[in-house]
Order: sequence, then C-alpha cells, then structure tokens
Amino acid sequence: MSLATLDAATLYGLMGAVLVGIGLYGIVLHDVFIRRLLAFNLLGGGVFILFGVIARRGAGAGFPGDPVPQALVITGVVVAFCATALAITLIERLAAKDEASDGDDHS
Amino acid sequence: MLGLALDLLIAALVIGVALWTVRTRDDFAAIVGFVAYGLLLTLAWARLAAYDVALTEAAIGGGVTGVILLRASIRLKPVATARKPIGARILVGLLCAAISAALAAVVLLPMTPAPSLAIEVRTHLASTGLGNPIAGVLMAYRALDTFLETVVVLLALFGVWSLTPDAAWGGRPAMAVPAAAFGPLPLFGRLLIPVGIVIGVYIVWVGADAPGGKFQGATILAAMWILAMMAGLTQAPSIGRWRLRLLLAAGPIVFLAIGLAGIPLAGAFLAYPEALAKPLILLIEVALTLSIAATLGLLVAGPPDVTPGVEP
Amino acid sequence: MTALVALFSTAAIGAGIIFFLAGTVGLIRFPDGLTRLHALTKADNLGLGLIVIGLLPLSSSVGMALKLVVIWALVQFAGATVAQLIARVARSTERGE
Amino acid sequence: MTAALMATTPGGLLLVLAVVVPVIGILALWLVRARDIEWVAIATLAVNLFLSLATLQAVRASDAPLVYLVGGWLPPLGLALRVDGIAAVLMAMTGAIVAVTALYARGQFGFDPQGPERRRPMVFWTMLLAITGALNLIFAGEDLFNLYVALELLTFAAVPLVSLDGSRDTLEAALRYLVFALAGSVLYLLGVAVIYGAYGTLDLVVLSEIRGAEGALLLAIALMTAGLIAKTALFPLHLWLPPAHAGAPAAASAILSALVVKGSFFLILRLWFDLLPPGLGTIGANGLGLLGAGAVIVGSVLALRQARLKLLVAYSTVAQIGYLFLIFPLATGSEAASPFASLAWTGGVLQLLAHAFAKAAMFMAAGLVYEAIGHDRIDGFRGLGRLAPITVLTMTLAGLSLMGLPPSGGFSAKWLMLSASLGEGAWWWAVVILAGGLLAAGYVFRILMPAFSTPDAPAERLHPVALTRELAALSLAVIAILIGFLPLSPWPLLAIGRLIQVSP
Amino acid sequence: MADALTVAAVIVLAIAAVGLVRVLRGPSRIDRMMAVQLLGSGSVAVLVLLAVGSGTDALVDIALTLALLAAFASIALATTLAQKATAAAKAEHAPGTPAS
Repeated sequence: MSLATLDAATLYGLMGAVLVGIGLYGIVLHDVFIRRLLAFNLLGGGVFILFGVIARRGAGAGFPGDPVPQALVITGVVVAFCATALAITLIERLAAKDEASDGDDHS
Repeated sequence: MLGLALDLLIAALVIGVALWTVRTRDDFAAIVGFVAYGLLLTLAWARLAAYDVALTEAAIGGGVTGVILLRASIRLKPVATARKPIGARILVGLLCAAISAALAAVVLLPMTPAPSLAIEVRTHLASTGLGNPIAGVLMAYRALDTFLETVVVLLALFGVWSLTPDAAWGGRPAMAVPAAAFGPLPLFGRLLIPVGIVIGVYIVWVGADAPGGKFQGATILAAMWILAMMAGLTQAPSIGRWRLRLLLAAGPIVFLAIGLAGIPLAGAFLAYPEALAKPLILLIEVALTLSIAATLGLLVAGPPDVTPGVEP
Repeated sequence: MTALVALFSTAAIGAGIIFFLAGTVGLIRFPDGLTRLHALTKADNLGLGLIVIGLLPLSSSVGMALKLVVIWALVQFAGATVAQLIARVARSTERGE
Repeated sequence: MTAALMATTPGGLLLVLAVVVPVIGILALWLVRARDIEWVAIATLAVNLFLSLATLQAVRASDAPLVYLVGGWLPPLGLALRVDGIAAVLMAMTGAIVAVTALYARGQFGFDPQGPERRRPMVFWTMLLAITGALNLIFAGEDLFNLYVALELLTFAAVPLVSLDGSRDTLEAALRYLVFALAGSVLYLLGVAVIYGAYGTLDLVVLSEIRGAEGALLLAIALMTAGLIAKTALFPLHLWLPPAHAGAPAAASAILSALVVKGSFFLILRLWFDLLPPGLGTIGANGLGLLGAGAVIVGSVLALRQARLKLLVAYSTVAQIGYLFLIFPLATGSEAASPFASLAWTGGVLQLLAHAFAKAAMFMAAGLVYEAIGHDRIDGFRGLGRLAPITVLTMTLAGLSLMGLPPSGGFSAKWLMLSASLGEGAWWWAVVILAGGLLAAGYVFRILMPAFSTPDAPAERLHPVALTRELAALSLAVIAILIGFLPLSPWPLLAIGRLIQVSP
Repeated sequence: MADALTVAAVIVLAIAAVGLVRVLRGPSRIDRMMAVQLLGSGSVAVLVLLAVGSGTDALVDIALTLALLAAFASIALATTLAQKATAAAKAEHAPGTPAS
C-alpha cells in the first residue's frame, strides 16, 4: 500500500494491531504482576483503538464517526480502569504479606 | 498530507513507548512509559475525531490510572526478574506477531461501505432529546450496558475493600500523605480544586449535546477529590458510613428506578416517556456523576486500613 | 489587518516552539536534576504561553479564547507547583539513589 | 424467522427481573443494618430461584424463546435479552445451586446478628448476588458487548471470593485468576471489535442470519474462544484454577467450580453453535476436543496425586471441564444433520448440569469435613463415615456422578457422548471418556476408602455442624443422581430457539 | 493558517518526543517523570494548535482536561516519595527496629 492511499484510520488501525501484539507479548512473558498489568493495559489500548478505527470508518449521517463503537470504548475504558485498581490493590496486599513474613524470618 | 505526518508521528511514538513499557527492565520506567502512552493515545483519539473517547482517555488514562500505578510502584519493592529463555521469547513473539498480522489484514481489507449504525443513531436521536449521539447510545439505545457498568464500578470498589484486614472493615483508607503542608501542595489544592469542579461540572453539562458526559466529568471530579486527599486537605471517609454508601448507590438506584418506571409509563424497561426523556436522562446523569465520582475517588484511595475508632 | 494578525501569531507560536526546543535541549543536555527542572519549567511556562498568545487572535469564539487562557494558567500553575515539589523531593530523597 | 423473534414475548419481563433483582439485592445489602444482610440476600436468591423456574416453565410452555427488547429499541441499535431452551435450563440450574448454597452458607463467615457489620459475610453475600446476576445476564444476553459487561461483572464478583480469607496464598491465587480473567476478557473484546468492524452489529440473532466476511468471523471467534478458554480454565490454561478454587471458603468454591467457569463456557457454546456457520470450524472443533481430552487425562491424573481433599476436588473440575469440550468435535460434526450431533449436544448439557450439582455438593462436603475434623488431608479420613455419615453419603453420591456410574447424571451424560462418538466413528473420543471415568473412579475411591474404614482410635468431631447444612449439600448430590433418571435421548427442550439447527 | 498550525503541532510533538529520551536514560525517577511532564505540556500545545486550526471546540475541552490533570502523576510521585522517606526516617529513629 502506497503512502498516498494510506488514510489516518488505516494507519491507526495498523497501530492498534501492533499494540495488541506488544501487549500480548508482555502478558505472556512477564512474571512480575505489575508488568503484566501494564501489558494488559497496553493491549486494552490497542483493542480500543481498533474500535475507534471502526467508528471512524463508519462516519456518516453527519457524525465524524459511528457513535456506537465510541460508546462501547468509553464503557470499556472505565471497566479497564476498575480492573487496574483491583489488580493493583491485590498486588500491594500480596507484597505487604510477603514483607511481613520476610520480617518474621529475620527476627 | 500534513495531517498524515502528524498521525505517523503519533503512531510511531505510541508504538515506541509501548515497546519501551514492555521491554525495559526497570518497573518504574515501564510505568512512566505507560503514562506517556496514555497521553499519546489521547492525541490518537483526538485525531480519530472520537472526542468523547479522547476526553475519557485524557481523564482516566492520562490522569487517574497514572496516579494509582505510580503510587504503587513507589511502595512496592522492586522484584528481580529473570528474562525468559530466548526460545520462549521468539516463540511467543512470533505468535503475537501472527495475531497482529491477522488483525492488520482485517484492517487493510476494509468493507465498502463500512458497516455503521450512525444513520440509525441519527434517526432516533430526536426522541431522546439529546444532541450528543454518544450520550444517546449510552443513555438510551444501550442504557442496559451503562446501567450494568455502574454496577461493575461499584463491585470493583467493593472488591478493593474486600482486601482489607478484618479489623479495618468500616474504617477509612489511610491514603498515606506526607507530613502536613507539603510545600506548595495545600495551596495548589485549594486553588485548583474549585476550578476543577467547575470544569468537571461543565464537562458533564455539555455532554448532553457536545462531547463530554458523566464518565469524563465524574473522573475529573474524582481527581479533584484525590488531589484534596493527596494534599492533606481532607481525609478519605470511613467506608461504613451510611451516607457514603447511599452516595455510592444513588446513581444505580436512580437509574434503576427510572428504568423500572419505564415499564408502565413507556412500555419497556429503560424506556423513557418521550416528553420527559431529556429531563429524566439528565436526572440520571447527575446522580450517576456523583456516584461514579465518589466510586472512582475511593478506588484510587484504596482499601481501608485505619481501624474504625482508632486514629494513628 | 489579517496579514498583521498572521504575522503576530506566527511570530508568537514560533517563539513558543523555540522555548519548547530549549526546554527539551536543557532536559537532555543539562548535567543535574535541578538544572534540568529549570529548563523544563521554561518550556511549560513560556513555550505554551507564547503558543496560546499566538492562538488567541485566531480562535473562533470568545469562549474558545477564554478556555485557551484558562489552559495556559492551569499548566503554568501546575508546572510551578510540580517544580517545587520535585525540587523538595530531589533534595531530600533522591540524593542517595 | 427474525421478524417473529424480534419482539418482546409474553413473559419477557422475567428476563429483565432475573438481571435486575440480584442488583437490587446488592444495593439493599449496602444500605440495611448489619443484622439484616443475611435474610435480605437469601430472600433475593429465593425470588431469583422463582424467576428462573418461571422462565424455564415459560420457555417450555410456549415452545419458543423468551425475548425482551430493552428500552423498546430493536437490535442492532438496541439491546435484546433472549432465553432459549438451553439458557433456561442453565438459569434454573444456577438459581437452584445458588439458593442451596445460600442455605449452606447461612450463619458462616463470622456472621454475628448482634454485632457490627463484618467484612467476610458482607463480601460473600454481595458477591454471591453479583455472580447470580452476572450469570443470568450471560444466559439471557443477546448482544456480544452486553455479554462482555456480564463477563466482567462475573470476574469482579468471583475474584474477591477467592481471597475471602485474606491469606497470602489466596491473595496470590486471586491475583493469578484476575490476570487470566482480564487477559481473557480483552481477547474476547478484540473479537467483538472484529465482528462489529465486519458486520456493524453485535446482536447474535441478527449476526446468525448474515453471511460473508467469513475470514473476519473466524478470526473473531478464534480470539474470543481463546479468551474464554482462559476464563474457563481449559487445559493448558488451567493453572490458575486449582489454587483459586481450593483456597476459597467451601461455599464460595462450590459456586466458583460449579457455576462461574460455566459462564464463560456457555459463551463458547453460543459462539460455536449460534454464530459459526455449520461446517466452517471443523478443525477448530477438533482442536478444542483435543484440549478437552488433555484436560480429562491431565486433570484426573493430578487429582489422583493430591493429598488434600479440596485440591483434589479442584483438579477434578479441570478434568470435568475437559468433557464439556468434547461437545465441539461431536456436535458440530461435518454434517449438520448428523443424528449423533444432537445426542452429543444433550450429553454435553447433561454433563454441565451433573457436574455443577455434583461439584457444588462435593465442595460443600469438603467444607463440612474440614469443620468436622479440622483438616482436609485425605490420609486422615479414617472413620469419617461414622463421624459425619450424611457428609460421606453426599461425597459418595456426588462421586458416583463424577465417575459416571449408573444411575447418575454423570453416567447419562457420558453414555450419550459415548454413543455419539461411536456413532460418528470417532472412537478415540470414546477412549478418552472411558479413561477419564476410570481415573475419576480412582480419585473418588481414594477419598471414600479411608472414609468408610474403621479408625484405629475413635475420632471425635471438633465442631458440631447444623443438620440443615449437611442436608443442603446432600440435596445437590441427590439432584446429580436424579438427573440420571431422565430419559437417555435428546431433549426437545434444548432445541428450542437454537439459531442454527444442528439436527432436523 | 490551519496548515501552518498543523506544522507547528508536528514540530512541538516531535520536540517533546525527543525529550522522552530522558525516560529512557533516567537516571533518577524524577528525570523520567520530568520528560513525561514535558510530553504533557507538549500534548496540550498540540491539542490547542489543532483546535484553533480546525475550529473544533471539543479539542479545547480535551486540552483543558489534560491541563487540569497535567500535574497529577508528578504530584502522586512526589507525595508518595516524600511519604516513604518520612516513614523510613521514622523507622530509623524508632528504637529496636533494624534499619532496612
């Protein structure tokens, strides 16, 4: 595909596809939970962008994009944030337990 | 063409910081990379003319997600991590590349015309009294999703609280802050918070007819509350307080009550009588804004760790 | 008139870009944390400030112009606060790292 | 066909209530006094049981799916709820198991009617109601994104149950579970994006009538299936399940093992049987069957090697989930009209039902054993039969069903699937089913042999256990057996409202 | 003029992107954070340039939101670092507890 026919939506679509790959790679290959959580969020960002590309291509009826996928993304971003907050709390609690038991070992 | 140059730059930077976030050895550097990712994605959404989403990403991705991740990264001890064997990395890398390639193929073979519900959204928008099509989707056509999402948010908060020690149940999040009057922070808070509240309310208010809305506005309000807590201007509330519980539940309750009233009055659950559609939707949005703002703020504040009745 | 406005805007935005550039160069080239911080503040304040000034006469409505000023004030204020906080933390905690 | 389906049917309101009533219960729990939370939760679940049975009856009576157009908006713009025969059966199953679990869990978790609100009872009851509502939505949902929200609801409700006791190990199990579940959800969502991009709708009924863009559809279903497999803990993505299910309190384990994993499994069924055009996914279906076979063997062998009862029961879940995936090669078949396909279909659904009841009973019994003797190490079970006869009877009956001995639900399920595989000439699946049954017999007898033997020294019960709780567990085991008395032939009920007919 | 503003946006973003080298190099946490702070200001500048260039009000609102929350990440970092330092200092002075 030549640069002249490349439109913004396609460009961001390719970016979203690459982000999905990067995020998946991180989720599978990281052992540290916080890094997996970051990778999950990278992956989520890529998936949401794909929705945005679909919305952009579905522009019509005077809207710059199809409103339905955009609305889905808004729901999705809020859910992803909640998941991140829950996961972070679990990670911190787990670390706190580990630190407490380390302290016991030394004393 | 100039626009495309900007898009190319944004896309390259997004991929660059994403790679950095996955590849770096340093956990903190990865988190900073992720915050940059959130900022750049906001630009990408703006370029995709998805202004409502860009606002959401700016408030959540660029704002509060960064706050919880950074706070956690400072408190967590760095964990030494061994790299996986090169064979595994190559294998997983190839698999992920294959998935990316398959998605790219789908992206490059677009349907003409692209499937879209834009026309249907436009056709029925007048009966909702709203001008912003995305508000129409969220509050009318797919109102069930939105209602359940508020339940998801509430459950996530309850899940965070569930991780508290038994004794601290009913207590408040300590929201560890530095010693009182940390530099210019309290002053910053006192001046910024009123401005932020005005902006948050404005974003909710324009949401009916222009990009904006309850989730974005509520996130801004939540951010102001978090700022007040970080600046030591206020404490997080005790989670056992009935009034707090009522504030958290108010949004879903109002939504549900109006939705159920739609069964006799408008012929279906979550249908609005046409004459009253806009005022009812606005009422729901106001209640949801308050509840979501409180919920998001408490999600960032974390689980309660101060035993009720015991002050440190 | 319009030519004059265009000239003014171009000059202001150009100057703003130069301050952004200076901030970045400082951030990369300056030897220690506090001087880098100083450079960063320049980009925040003057860079964005000049760009906003250049954009004011071009904005399509008074409301938009007003919001531009608010944006600049917010970034200015936030930048100053962050600079102070970072300086404090840099003095007290990051010395050992 | 679509025009007739796309209107709210009489009784459609039941579906709205099935989703909304648990939510009302949750909001009420937050606002009532601490001493009232138990009866509010139990009353909510009683109403839910009534609603689910009424739904089942309505589907049977009308011989057609129930449909409700939410907000009066027609899909694809609006959202519809739709319950067909299989969804109605599973909703009723969920209603029954959740209600019995509530009776079993009454007064547990340090609930104190006089004292202040406590963490554990509050979290347990809230999340139990949330799981109920989420599962009802998964069974009733017709829109793929609406189902995504339901999946997230289910995840956020299930994870806190895993870490309810707050120990280090359960926190880690919960975190591992959350990571798998989130990765699964996001893959599912990716598939949703691909489908919307190709068809401009997410409504299952609308989608089932559209053709074209098969490549995108296959990619989407592959991604969504991969995500849902992680959530269902199919081998080799099963690693999160045993610690999570074994670490949760018994009442929570019962729900997690019997019901929660079935939620994501049900969505895989929806995708493969309601969305995928017949004949398109044969290779994939065989792949799923292969993974299922791996799960049966690996899960059973690992169950055999466990020293603790709860871990054994959890590994048994890994194995029993494997059987469910044998539906795909057996019931999709190359020929849509294969008579054996509907045999396998019924067998698979029976396996789902029988496992749900038997496994819930098994985990509840494990909890009762723990309370009776203070541990759940299998080598210390000598004399358990005298100490807790009802509990051992429960384990025996549930074990019969897990092994697949007649008469039991497990036997009927495996018999039907066996007949289907032999009928289709795919004997290798039959071998897996038989081998799995033998291994299951091994691990069930490992529990029961010491339990029935006489102890060296008379053992003493540590804590008295309320008879109602023992009977609650027993009732589920009895249901697992009773399912075996249903006729051994395809159920017409399960064919009601199927979007793509497998058999004539 | 719109084209010129787009060019300006590209330049500003490119400059801020170069600053991201500090995220890569560090060495301190604060250095990394400052680079992101610069990217935040740069993003606000890009958005206002595009907003005025295209006359889109919504873009100004996005810039407004970013500007409002621009300091949040840095504030979270600074307060948590300071709080941790205070806690560590307390632990050192408390008798009987081994310094970590």
